[in-house]
Amino acid sequence: MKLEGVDVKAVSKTFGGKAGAFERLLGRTPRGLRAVRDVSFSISRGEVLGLVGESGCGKSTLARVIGGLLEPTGGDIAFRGVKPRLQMVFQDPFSSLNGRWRVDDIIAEPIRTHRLRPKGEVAGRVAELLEQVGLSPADGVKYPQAFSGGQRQRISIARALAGEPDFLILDEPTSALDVSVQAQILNLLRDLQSRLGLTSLFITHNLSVVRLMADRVGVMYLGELVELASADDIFTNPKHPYTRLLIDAAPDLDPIDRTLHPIPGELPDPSRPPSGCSFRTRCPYAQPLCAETPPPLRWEAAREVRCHFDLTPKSLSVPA
Amino acid sequence: MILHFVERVLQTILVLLVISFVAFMLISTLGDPLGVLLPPDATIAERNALIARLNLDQPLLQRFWSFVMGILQGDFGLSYRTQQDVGAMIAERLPATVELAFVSLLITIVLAIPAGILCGVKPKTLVSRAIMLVSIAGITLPNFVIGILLIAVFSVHLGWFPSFGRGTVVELGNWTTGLLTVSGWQAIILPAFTLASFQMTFVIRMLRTQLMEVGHSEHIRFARARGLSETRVWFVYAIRNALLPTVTMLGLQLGNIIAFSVVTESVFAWPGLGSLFLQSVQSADIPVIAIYLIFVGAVYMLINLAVELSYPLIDPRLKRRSA
Amino acid sequence: MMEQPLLSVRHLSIGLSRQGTQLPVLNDVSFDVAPGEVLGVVGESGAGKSVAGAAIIDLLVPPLRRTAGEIALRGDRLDLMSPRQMHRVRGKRVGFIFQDPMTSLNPVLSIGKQLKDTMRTHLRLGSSELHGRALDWVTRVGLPNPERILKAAPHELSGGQRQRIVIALALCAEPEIVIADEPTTALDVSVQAQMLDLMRLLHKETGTAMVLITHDLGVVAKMADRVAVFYAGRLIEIASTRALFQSPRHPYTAGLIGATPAPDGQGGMQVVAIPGAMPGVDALPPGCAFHPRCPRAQADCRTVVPPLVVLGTGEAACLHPLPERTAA
Amino acid sequence: MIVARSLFSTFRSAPGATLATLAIAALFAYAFLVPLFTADPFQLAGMSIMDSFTPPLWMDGGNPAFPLGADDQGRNIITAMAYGLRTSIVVGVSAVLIGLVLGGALGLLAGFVGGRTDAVIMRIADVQLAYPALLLAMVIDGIATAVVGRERSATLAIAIVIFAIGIAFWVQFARTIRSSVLVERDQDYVAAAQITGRSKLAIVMWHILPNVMAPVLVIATINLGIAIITEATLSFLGIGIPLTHPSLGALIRNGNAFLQSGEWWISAWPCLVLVVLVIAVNVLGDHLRDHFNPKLRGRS
Repeated sequence: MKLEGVDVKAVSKTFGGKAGAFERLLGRTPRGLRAVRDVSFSISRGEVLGLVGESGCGKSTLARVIGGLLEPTGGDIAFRGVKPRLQMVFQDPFSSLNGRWRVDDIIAEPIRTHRLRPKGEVAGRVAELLEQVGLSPADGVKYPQAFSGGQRQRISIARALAGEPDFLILDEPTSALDVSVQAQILNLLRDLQSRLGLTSLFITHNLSVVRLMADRVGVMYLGELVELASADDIFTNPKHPYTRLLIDAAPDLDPIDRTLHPIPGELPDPSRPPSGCSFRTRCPYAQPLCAETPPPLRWEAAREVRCHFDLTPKSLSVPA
Repeated sequence: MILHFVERVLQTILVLLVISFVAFMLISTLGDPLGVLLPPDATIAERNALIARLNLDQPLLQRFWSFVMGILQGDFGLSYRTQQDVGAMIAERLPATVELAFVSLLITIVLAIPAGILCGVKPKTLVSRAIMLVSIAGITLPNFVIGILLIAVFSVHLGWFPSFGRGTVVELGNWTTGLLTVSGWQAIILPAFTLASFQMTFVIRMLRTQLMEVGHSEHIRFARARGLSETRVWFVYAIRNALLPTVTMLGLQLGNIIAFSVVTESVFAWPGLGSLFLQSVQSADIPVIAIYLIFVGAVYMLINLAVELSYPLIDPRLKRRSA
Repeated sequence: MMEQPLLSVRHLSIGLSRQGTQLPVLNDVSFDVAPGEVLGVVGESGAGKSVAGAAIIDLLVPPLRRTAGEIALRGDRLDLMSPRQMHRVRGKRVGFIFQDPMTSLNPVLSIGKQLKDTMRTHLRLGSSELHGRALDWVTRVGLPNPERILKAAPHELSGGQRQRIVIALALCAEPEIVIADEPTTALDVSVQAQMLDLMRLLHKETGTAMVLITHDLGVVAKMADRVAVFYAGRLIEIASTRALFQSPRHPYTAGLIGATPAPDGQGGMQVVAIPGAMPGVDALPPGCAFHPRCPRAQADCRTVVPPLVVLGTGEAACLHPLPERTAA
Repeated sequence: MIVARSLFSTFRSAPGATLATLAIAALFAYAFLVPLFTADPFQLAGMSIMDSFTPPLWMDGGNPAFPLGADDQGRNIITAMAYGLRTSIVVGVSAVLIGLVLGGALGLLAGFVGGRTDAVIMRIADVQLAYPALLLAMVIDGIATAVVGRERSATLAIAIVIFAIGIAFWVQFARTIRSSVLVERDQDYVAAAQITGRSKLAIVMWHILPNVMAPVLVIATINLGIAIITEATLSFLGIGIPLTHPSLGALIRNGNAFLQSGEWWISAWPCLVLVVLVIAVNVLGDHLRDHFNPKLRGRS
């Protein structure tokens, strides 16, 4: 049996919000921080789903909920087919490897835990994995401290592959790296993806990276999924104002057209989101309706948008 | 803010009640007060009077209640050793200890704060290195060894200061002070220095570490990059950030300081609370030990509460913690 | 070609003393900044771009130390100045914008105090004038309700608001040049664009020259007039922004541009990785520091350190530079 | 283990720490080897009143049999100090072990269980800080006297002192272990092990504990110094360990009586040994702390 897909169903995650003894006495409840609010999507077998958003949008929290590291406060995660083996690659190349373990033991841990290979073959498998991620089998006897950030991410990837995962979560795997090293890791991941056909969730704040890596892309804002569509659709024909503005806000490498497209305002306090649509405080197209009613998630042709209105190229140029 | 204040005060009261209960249990389970306090030929009436005085005829919780109420009204019970009122014994000893603590704090503020700032601002100078070297002694030498050394040098060898007692004291109502006579000041110098040695070392090292850390912080680099003078950078921009943790940590060391006052008072035969406590320990005078426990706990809790509640005045970050 | 430069850096070298040896963090770097110009300085972490900026106003933190070089601001030699003279240059003639708005403001002092202290140090102003200017600056950096902001402590402001204050602090004494060290790196994309917009606006208003240090090629593409590229402690290419992006001459510059994910023109995305990693200062290879990663490397690259030479409109330090690509 | 190996290599660049380690080793050897070859000077056989107050060898009236002199009972100071040092070390090490076991258990509990358990344990720790080892040991001694009387066997007396000092140490161990558990627990390598499907127990044993050991070692070393000082202070104050099994503190107290009359050597030598031991332990502790401090070591 193989993993057929992953269904994220109405997942919410709130931090805090429990009253202490003294507060209970006074009948007060502190506001919780609603990091993830009612997010649903599915990932089918062999697909890479990208999640993109700025810091504080809840994407990493969601990754940890899906990975089972955090309990959701609402909703659930269903894996179709089998109970899958999960693996995860993290952002910080330093804290993600135990500095007291040798590299070969780090990579062998998932193999040993799941008894994926007979004892005698573990060393050979580790050497194979090291080569697969572009390191030398001789590196196995070293400790993580001996490696640079990029090499450490390669070790993390080798560890993840060692677990022969049905589902791989990549949480900002290149955000801590320099551009030239980031490119190496992205190419390595793309190569592994096409060879192994992994089902994976790729989380990043970098739109270009997600466009490079993902088949479909979800855009998150203030804990909510505001748009979900194929990577091409998201970038060539965004339907949610935030998606549109976010794509334009990142400066490209064109030195001739030097226009900057900042998104006005700042992220609201996630513990007190605005009424109605959470993006309305920064949205150039906001209408009175947006403050009154939270927009429902609308489906249209393999795309989901959380907006009251249709964003057309026309409405872009002439804000209502 | 006010909610936070009330919560912390209530917490402190609760903790002090728990400490009092432990102390009360010590008194009520250890020793035989009637056997100790009554003369062998006591009459039944005397015996009953004492039982009533000590509330021995009441249930446990009620006795605890009377115990707490008694403390709040200044009735601390009777000492097994001297059969005196513990409150009176403490009142007699309190001035000596308070003055010792006051002078040693004065020494710490006058000497250790400038020294700590110097060591933090200019850590590489000869003076700073010398101060740090001497301060190792303050950490590693036991308090009583420092006392013995000071006595050996300044009273046995040089004969400048007496090695024991408070000198001539003056009565001011219920308070006796040695700070109004020359011999009183002579007598307090050595013990105050002995007691201060720990705090001074602590303050110097903490201030130095904190200042060096703050000195490397981005906001201090930024202040320099804006051309602010070194004086302003250190004394306006750095020192507030460094003092707060120093004072906090010193507050948490209060227990140690009190413990060292017992040692110091013993070495210099200083007639304060510490030596009273030591005598009580040696003669297993449980009521005095118990009251001293409560006293130490109360002083520790209240001073640390005061330090904590005054944070927002120094550091605006903490103003809205509770909001 | 250029009138009298505002800032002139010549043969600047910076060493890191470690266990008695000097490691070259920056090696023989020279560049000029013209009045009103924005010079972008790019490179990966450890390339030496930030220490070069700090060295200009003597802000290096030991064990880093300037080992050689001349720095002149309108002909005044900053490298020869006493600490006292330097204090009158910092803030007043050279402003500095720090990277992380969360750590670069003093947490226990109000915004107003920090702003007024800085102006009082450099400008002769009465206290009401000082207050007026402080309000003015808060408004100029785009913050609403300036009276309230002046009274606020840094923690009461958001990251973006704090970075605006950092910019105000750097500019409030009206310096001739501003050094901005990764001013947008700690910010989110949406706020980053706001900050760049603000810096561009203030640059237009004041005419202040700027050295913009960043690892983000997109930021220099939008902001800089000219770009200097650093690699392993050396300046390896400097050219006008347009020339640099359209026709990079040094293979590393070309590699850096190729490694940045960007649309490939056919609706797809691609990145071309540079193999290997930048060597640390303790393991510099002989010859050109880039040769182990360079697709164009030849035998002489392993032995000869290439000097910076004029190539077309710019300069590059490469023995076998890429041919000039004519603009489309 | 990697800790031991890299630690050893740093000694070369830290002569102070090397010297301190050598001093500690020498003092331990002295304390445990000398008693194997000498009669107990605190039994009648070990004293000789005839030789009382013999000054050190190089002074007038010195005697080669007593290189550092003899005390008021004619005990050889070299031998007496070895016995005293042995008691001090035994008390110090045992007290630290008690603190470590108690504090370790409570710290792990607080760190892993969290919630109300954590709040209660840490609240008690806060209060306990008001009563440091010295004060608590004095109180416990007073209570012990009230329960079993001032006359008690030497073994019981030593046990009480060890317990009294050790019980005060749990706070620092518990706080250190709790905070490092909280730090390590949130590291991504733990998340990676969790997602791989390792059991909670395995993660604690193989991932977290090895990373928590470093700060614990530092605290243990620093507390050993505090324990030895505390015991010496107690003995100096005349509470705790009886003179039949003297520690360094008791020897100093004994000699202190003769300081004014000029027989300085009776208290000075044990003072010196105590100070050297405590300084050596502290220097070693400082070195360990610097070595393990991630801020100072950097990541590269």
